Amino acid sequence: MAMSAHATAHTSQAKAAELPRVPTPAIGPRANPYLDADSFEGEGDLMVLNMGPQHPSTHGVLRLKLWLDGEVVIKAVPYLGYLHRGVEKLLEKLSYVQSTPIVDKNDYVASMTNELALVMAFEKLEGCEVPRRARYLRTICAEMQRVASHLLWLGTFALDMGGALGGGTTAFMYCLRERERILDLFEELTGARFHYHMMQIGGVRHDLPVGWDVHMKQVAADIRARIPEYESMLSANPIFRSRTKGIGRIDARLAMELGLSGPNLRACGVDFDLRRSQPYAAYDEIEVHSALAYEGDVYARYQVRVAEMYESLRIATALVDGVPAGPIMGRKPIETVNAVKPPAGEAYVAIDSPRGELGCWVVSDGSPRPYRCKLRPPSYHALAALPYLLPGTTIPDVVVILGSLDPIMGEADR
Amino acid sequence: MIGQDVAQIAHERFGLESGELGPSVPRERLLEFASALCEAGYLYLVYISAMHHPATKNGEAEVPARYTVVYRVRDLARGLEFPFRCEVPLGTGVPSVASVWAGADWQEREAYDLVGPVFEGHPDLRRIMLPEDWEGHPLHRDYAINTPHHPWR
Amino acid sequence: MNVLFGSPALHALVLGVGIVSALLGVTSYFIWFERKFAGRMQSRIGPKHVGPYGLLQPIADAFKLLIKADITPDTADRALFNLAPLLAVCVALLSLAVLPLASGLVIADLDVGVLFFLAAGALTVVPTWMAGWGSNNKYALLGGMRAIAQSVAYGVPLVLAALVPVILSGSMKLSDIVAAQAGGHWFALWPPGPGLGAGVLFVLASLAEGNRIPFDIPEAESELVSGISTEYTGMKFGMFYLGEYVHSLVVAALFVTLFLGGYDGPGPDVLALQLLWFVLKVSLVSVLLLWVRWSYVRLRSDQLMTLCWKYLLPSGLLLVAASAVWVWWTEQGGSR
Amino acid sequence: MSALEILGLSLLALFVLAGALGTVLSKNLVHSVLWLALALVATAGIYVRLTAGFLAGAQVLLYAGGVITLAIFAVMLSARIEGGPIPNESAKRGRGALVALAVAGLFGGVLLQADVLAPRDLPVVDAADIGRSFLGEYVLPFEVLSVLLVAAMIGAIVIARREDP
Repeated sequence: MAMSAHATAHTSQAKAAELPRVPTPAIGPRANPYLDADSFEGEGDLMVLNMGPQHPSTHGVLRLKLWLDGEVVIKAVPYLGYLHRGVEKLLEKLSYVQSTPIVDKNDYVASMTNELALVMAFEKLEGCEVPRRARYLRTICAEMQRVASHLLWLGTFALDMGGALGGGTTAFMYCLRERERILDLFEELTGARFHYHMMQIGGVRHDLPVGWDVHMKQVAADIRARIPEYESMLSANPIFRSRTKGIGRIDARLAMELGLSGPNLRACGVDFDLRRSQPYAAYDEIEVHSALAYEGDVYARYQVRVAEMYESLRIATALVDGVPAGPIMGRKPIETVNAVKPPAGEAYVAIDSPRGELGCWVVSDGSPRPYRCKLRPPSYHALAALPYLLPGTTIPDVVVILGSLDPIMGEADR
Repeated sequence: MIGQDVAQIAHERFGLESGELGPSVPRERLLEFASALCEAGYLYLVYISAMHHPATKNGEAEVPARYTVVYRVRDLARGLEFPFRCEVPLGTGVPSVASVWAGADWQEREAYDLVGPVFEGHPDLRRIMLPEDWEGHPLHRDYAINTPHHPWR
Repeated sequence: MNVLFGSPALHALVLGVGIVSALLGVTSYFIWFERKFAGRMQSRIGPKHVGPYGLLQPIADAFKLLIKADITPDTADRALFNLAPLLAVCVALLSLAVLPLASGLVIADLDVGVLFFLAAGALTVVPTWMAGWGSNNKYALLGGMRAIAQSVAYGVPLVLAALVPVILSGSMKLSDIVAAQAGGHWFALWPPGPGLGAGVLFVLASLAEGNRIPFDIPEAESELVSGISTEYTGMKFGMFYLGEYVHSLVVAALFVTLFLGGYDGPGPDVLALQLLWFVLKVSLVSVLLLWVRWSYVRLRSDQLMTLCWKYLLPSGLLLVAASAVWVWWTEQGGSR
Repeated sequence: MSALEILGLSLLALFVLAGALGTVLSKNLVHSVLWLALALVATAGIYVRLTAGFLAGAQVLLYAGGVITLAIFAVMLSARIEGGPIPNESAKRGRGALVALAVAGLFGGVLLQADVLAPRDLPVVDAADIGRSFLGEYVLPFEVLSVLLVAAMIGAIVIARREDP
């Protein structure tokens, strides 16, 4: 299969030895792009353009305040909060059992991973063991969800490139067609197409239906055969390459300080993958080759995501053949709302969601409700890079750079 | 995995004991401690968050209301993590670490917006999730759920 | 001048009304065809509910546009805002005047037909910019400015590309150009180099001047919301839409006339057959353009300028020189 | 000239006049530019009436397509482009009107002396004739003019180029 040229992989076995030691430059004062954010003393007359919150390419309701010199962005300030629903407050008011459906709606294109991070944090707090079969199912779901999420990203990214009434839509439709088949798979498994409520404390809610594995392998094989087509439509197209290469470059040091994660971080040449460094679910039983690119630009992020789709399909296909027999719940059935009462303490669990490190930090005071529950959304950290990436680019690049970071506002704003 | 090298630094240079939750760094030495972490290779800022503890009575002694600001940093090359925290009474500022990790900027803004601790030396401490004219901090334990607010423009 | 109906004035009037109404009808069904075509390309069906195969969809769309609220923003420059859509359609229709559909079937066979077409093309930017400025919207203004920059830049290679058939045929009259290609000596095929090159250049530059994908940066819906037409609603928006499609059909027709022999084709020189050949060729070119449209993503504005000034302009100059040398050589004794 | 032709010509003249007046009298700079476009295109129409098709085409292509576009660019680059209309305050209207009247008198006098209203057959000048006279009789002025334009272009580039490389 045509794995992208620059994407290389490291195995979990040899990870510590092979990891490149990231140089540590001296710490000094850094020009802060927010200084005096609401005004700008620039040369000449600048046009202030509010891009969003209603705009076709702001991935939901992000508002970017741009100071423009012609079409060149001089300064950019993102404004968030248009989709803030107070999820962290809600989690404090609801019991542990009631929380999983709430976080489903955070990253609404990858619901499985939201639940997984939350549920794993609660399990760690409670000290609950998850049976091996449930861990396998979680891994399969997470990886298929990654493919679905990246497919949606690829389609919308092509739309951002332009051609909502042209080439962009064509790629978008193809990507949605494949994503639809994964949604069908999830529907067969959980009965829902978007907000699955699959994970629960101690295991998973639904066991595999008969014939699901055959169906899934067929879907995986089909998608795997089709991704090269999309590559031939996008990365083989000189217009696409000229609009992505060298645009939105972020260096590894800044990416780390900002907390960029997942594909955004791996596109900067930092080989870090939570699936390998802190194996959770069933990742300790399978080799994960995470894609890596070094340029840190939009094209590198595209390459990493496409390579990740191949890898996720491989992992999911490999795991579905070896799903062990056994129970799917590691504790007695949860019958009341207040059934889960972890002892007082704190836990932080992070997983590698399609967008990066999705973490959950829970504090318990021994009651059936969390004392404090913070979600660490990868999109929020990715958006923090915008003020550094946008100045000096033009309006068309703004849209492309924003799209390449793959933010989901439901998750960033919570 | 908790980074034992930093735990040692914390113990030797700062005299702090770090348990499972990491050391509780006094606010006077927070910036110094953060710089030491960064120099030790912990360049990746995982998150900064905060929680509010209302005043409680512990027997006869009264524990005043306080904020706990929690930090978690990571050394990506070695896969090591290190959490630490800083506890301040209400009304006292926490030094901002935005000069150490660029990402602390938005993290501290979020913590300030939702929970309430004021970060001193932050380049641009504004609300980020809630509208500018919002009153109170929703994740404050004392925040009344029916606090009136202006309609979202 | 070949006159079909009595006096030249009557001829122009009858043909003008006939051709324009025919073209408007064809355009609405061209839009239907494009939607079906794009649907098939994207593994979906396209319009199918209104009438058999969705054939009544254009009529339904026209009604929908007519009954929609017609909003003029308070802060808009009312005169410019309301005049722009009308002018957009008129300017797009202008080029039709010199287009020979078949031998003798032309509204006004001007001596300077090519020049007339180029002049009409240069005018397209005026309504576009009127819309961009008149809307008093930042996105529309940016779109209007982009349109101007694009039009100034791409007018030059367009003139150079159109010059090649003029040099080869020795006339600016479109009917003479078609006559020079009679018998299969189409300029796109013969002479081998300059004709085809100029044809490609012509299509690229016309697409850019008409703001069609992949050069639709004045509209750029993913960046500028909808560019110049951001504030337009109802039929005023529909007129822009119509103007754009008319323009793209006219471009295809002119490409056929200048480079593919126009109505020339095998068979006797009867009106019906010539018309058939012409329509066939135009349809083929249009489908090709649709294919490009539904496969490519958009260029960035500065890349568009680079493409024009650094690549298209020099190659246009080269093609003009090459065709002049060709003509000189054939006149010196080389035979055709 | 038939009555219809006179009517057409007068209509065109009216357009030219309206465009010219609009250009100088409009309070909005952008409107001025567009009135100018109307005047230029209507002038092209008059050329067509005088059977100078090539000139008409060149007029529209260069003036409406090029000059108007550049004028819009100039307006956009020199004025702050956000918000409302760009005011166009004409200064010294009285003196301007005086100059205009003088010019009109001059042209009128010349026209009356030239006896333009006498009926005659207009010579048909096609593009080929123009080309021949450019490259034959008038080749020297034509080439000198092109050298001048190239010099102007180089000069513009030199002026516009930034000091820093």
